[in-house]
Amino acid sequence: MERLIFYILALTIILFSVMTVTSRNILRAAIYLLFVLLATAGIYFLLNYNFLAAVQLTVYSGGVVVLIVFAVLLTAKIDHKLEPVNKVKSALTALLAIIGLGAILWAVFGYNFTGNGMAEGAYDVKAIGSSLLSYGQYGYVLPFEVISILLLAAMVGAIMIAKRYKND
Amino acid sequence: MKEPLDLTPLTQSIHDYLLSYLSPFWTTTVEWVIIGVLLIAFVALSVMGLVYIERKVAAFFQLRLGPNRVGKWGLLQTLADFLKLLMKEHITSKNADKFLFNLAPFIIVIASFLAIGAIPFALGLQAMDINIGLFYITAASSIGVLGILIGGWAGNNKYSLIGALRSGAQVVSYEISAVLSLLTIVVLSGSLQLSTIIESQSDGWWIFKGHLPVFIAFIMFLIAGTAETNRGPFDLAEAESELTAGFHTEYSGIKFAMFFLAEYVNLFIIAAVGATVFLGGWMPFHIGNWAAFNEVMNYIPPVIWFFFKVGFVIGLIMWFKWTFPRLRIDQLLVLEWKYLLPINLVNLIVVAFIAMMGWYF
Amino acid sequence: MDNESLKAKIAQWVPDAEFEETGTSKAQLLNAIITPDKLLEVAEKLRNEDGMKYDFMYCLTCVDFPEHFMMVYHLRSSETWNELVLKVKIEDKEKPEVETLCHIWRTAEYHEREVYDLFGVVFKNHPDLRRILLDEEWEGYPLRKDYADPVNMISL
Amino acid sequence: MIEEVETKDAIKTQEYFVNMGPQHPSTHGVLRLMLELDGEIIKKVTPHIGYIHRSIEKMSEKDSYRQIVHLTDRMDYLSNHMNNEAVCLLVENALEVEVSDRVKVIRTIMSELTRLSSHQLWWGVMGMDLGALTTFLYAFRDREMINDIFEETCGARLTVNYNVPGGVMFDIHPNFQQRVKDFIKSFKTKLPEYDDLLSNNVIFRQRTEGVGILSKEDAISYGVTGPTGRASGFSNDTRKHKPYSAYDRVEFKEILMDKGDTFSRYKARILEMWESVSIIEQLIDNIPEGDIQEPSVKQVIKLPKGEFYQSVETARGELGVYVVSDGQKSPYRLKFRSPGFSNLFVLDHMVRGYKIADLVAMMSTIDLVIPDIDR
Repeated sequence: MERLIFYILALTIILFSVMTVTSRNILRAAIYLLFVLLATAGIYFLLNYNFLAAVQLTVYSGGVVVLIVFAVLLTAKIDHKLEPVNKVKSALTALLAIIGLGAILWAVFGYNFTGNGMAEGAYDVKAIGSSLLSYGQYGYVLPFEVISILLLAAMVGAIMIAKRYKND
Repeated sequence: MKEPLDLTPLTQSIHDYLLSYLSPFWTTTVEWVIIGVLLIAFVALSVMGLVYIERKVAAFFQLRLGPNRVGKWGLLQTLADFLKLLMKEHITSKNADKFLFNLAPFIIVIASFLAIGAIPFALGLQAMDINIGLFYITAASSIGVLGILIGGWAGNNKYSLIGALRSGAQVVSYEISAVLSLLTIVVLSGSLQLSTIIESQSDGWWIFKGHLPVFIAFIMFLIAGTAETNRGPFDLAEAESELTAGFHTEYSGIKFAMFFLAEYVNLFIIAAVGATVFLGGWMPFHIGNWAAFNEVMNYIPPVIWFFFKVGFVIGLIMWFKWTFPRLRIDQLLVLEWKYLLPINLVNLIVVAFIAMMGWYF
Repeated sequence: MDNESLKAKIAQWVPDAEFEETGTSKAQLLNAIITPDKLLEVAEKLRNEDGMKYDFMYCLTCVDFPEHFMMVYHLRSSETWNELVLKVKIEDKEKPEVETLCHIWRTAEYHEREVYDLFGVVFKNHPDLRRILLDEEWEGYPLRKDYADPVNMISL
Repeated sequence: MIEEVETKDAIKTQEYFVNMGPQHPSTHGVLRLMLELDGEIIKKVTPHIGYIHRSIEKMSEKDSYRQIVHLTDRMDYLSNHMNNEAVCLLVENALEVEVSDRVKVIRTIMSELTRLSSHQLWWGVMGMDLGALTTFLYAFRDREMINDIFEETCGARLTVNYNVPGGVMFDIHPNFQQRVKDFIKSFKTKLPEYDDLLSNNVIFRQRTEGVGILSKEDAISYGVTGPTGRASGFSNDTRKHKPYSAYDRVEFKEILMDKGDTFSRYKARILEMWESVSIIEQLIDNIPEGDIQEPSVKQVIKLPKGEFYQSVETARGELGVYVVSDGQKSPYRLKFRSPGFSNLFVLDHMVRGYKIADLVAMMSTIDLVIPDIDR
């Protein structure tokens, strides 16, 4: 059963990934990307990583894709099509992608994965929360804070850029 | 003391019965089909009921009678309307992006169906009780806005586009407030699992136990929830006096009905989450140590309690819609970013402090 | 300002102006008839001169007489509620032309468009002289007395 | 359709056009507004009218004066009675006929009832335009009573045709006084309800206060009359300045506001309803006896040679009738100076820089009736 669902999800991801990069309509590409992200969330659910799956849904599907779509709505017209990529370029890109895929597969199959002894099953949100904010060993408080400041800086920067153009 | 009616044995027995005849693979499949059919039937029925109630409520506010011709007291009016919508022509305008135009209603409906799966209707009557239930519901319903966005864009109509942009700005902003107000209860009950949150209210609902901050959070949740479902006074995405019908101007027939369906499902979800988190879900109403009174309350089945509370919240939201004028888009965003969000953040800190000190009942 | 002194004042600006009184015996309106070339000058003075301040143009229309077009401007002072009818006689029936007054009274812009639409009077320097009620493709000017529409008109 | 405008900071923004109407819920008829938008902000509004133009002025050149009265009902159908009155007053003045006091008082009461019913409809629609759907039915509840009174006395509810040159068509129905008094009594309790539901609502105040300001100078220059102009402080009430019918014998205030924003225009109409109620109250108990039609007015009316102008105050502003007569049974030229026509074109001036939602609010406070504009 789980195997079947995995294959369905995997196939969806592969199919829509290809469609995302080949579609000439930018909003459709964004929607294909949404399907890829949704299927990824499905795989997380399958692995019982519920928290990660919900984060995937909120941040990527509900956040990033919405922002992309929003930006497209503000800028693109409905009959707007992206220029087709010339053949040499697409062949080169395909070649690079295949090399990359080969490298990843080689690395994955070449590494001998061993279980880390942690229990299978749902992870407690509490544990995630406390390790995110703990400053002991394996605590993530420093990266957490650094990323917060980075995001804040990005936000302030965005506001400043928007403001300056408005005042001119 | 009488225990609340537990439906777990019922579902367990169905599971055991199926397992005795079928392999585990097919058992799971059959159970999925059963749950899917039940949910769809429930949603279809409850939406029809909600539309009928909405019409009657509107009629009550507007000194009218409301539907009263089709069926007894007009009960079949919504069914008749649904059949009418079902048989209408599908019109897709020539310059529309047909794929996305047809996809949009499905996205919005699927998003709301995903969310309804985690709603606890009664003790043991819940399609999935995952450990991050509340987070999951907000995550699933956050996809719905995409349906509005691409639906408004793909119709190639300027009213739709304006409506979609308004809706996008609105839903994305108000989601923050909705989640923050729910977080107050997560802090108090210490869990995201809906069954645990309900369990934590067995000695009193959070709205009574949590003092003023939780009450404020409840009000915030109602405002943000109304805004998230695009209902009046926050119905800027539709705004029929400005944008004719906003993002679904170009839709007709069953595709329009799906937007309609999703609106009411979302309304139900918002009300159900509010009832579960703040008003104790299926927990009966108890008063301190009035044993006899509490005993009587226990005799009312949990399902009834749940729907009673959901109905209460829905009634409040309908009351807003039929009395208030609509806000303007800049006022809407100012309300969220300058008022609701700061109040919510401060409120969350206050609640966290209360939870730390254990100052709740 | 009573009608006599008003008449004297206008006669001072435009010596060849004609005057008549219209209306009923109870409500007399002074009419001042001038030629198109004097219109702008008189209108500006009527609008701005102290003691007159005809700042409210409450009606603007045209009448198609057999020999000429008559532009009729009803003016009123919003303070004293004095009224005056300013008329412009357009002798040229083939190519009626008159200066626009829309920068003096803003409301004139649309009333002039209506007159252009229905009478074919061209207003010089008008910012946006288009038909207002009828189609852009409409032929003829319906409120002229010689207008005939054999298809749609029911003559009594 | 889409025009690309190069802005100086090299970000390309697109200004785009949206056609609002001729079929649109808030243009209240077949008005077409061409909006030039930058996002939600309105750069320019171009009204296109004429969709319901019925050439009433041309038809009048063929009709007798008694017939013309009936056409005027169809112009501003919400101020039907005042429109009739304008033509009748013009004919009576031109013939130098004095109607009886009874007719004068009846006409005044009917005019004020019409004004009330028009303002009620406006109030309901105003709420609806701002998204408060309930107001519409509240307004219709009260308007129904006025319509019933009209139906009983005039035989029609909307196009009443009650005035004829030289008087009114029938005497008032025996129930008339009682029913009007009943209506006034109930309406005086309903008017504060209007305030509770809409005027004092926070959202409504936010939407209307300080929005769409029209200065007094602009109001005069654009010829904006009626409550719309009076909200800007432009004193233009024909009932006060050139009293006709029985307006010279009643006490009432001319509602003047100084702000000129959307809320002032709203408030001006609400206060005007109170004034109308007071006028009716002063007159309803003492309707003098007298002829309801002046016998000296003949069936076929021929106006003396000359030019005549008569204005009345409709619910929307000053309605003027300008007649050039050559002594025949129909006018040589007849022009209606309709209040809506002048009021509509101030919209572009008011709305620039505001948002679409504000446009809808402003349009409601101008209180447009499209047949009045197109004629």
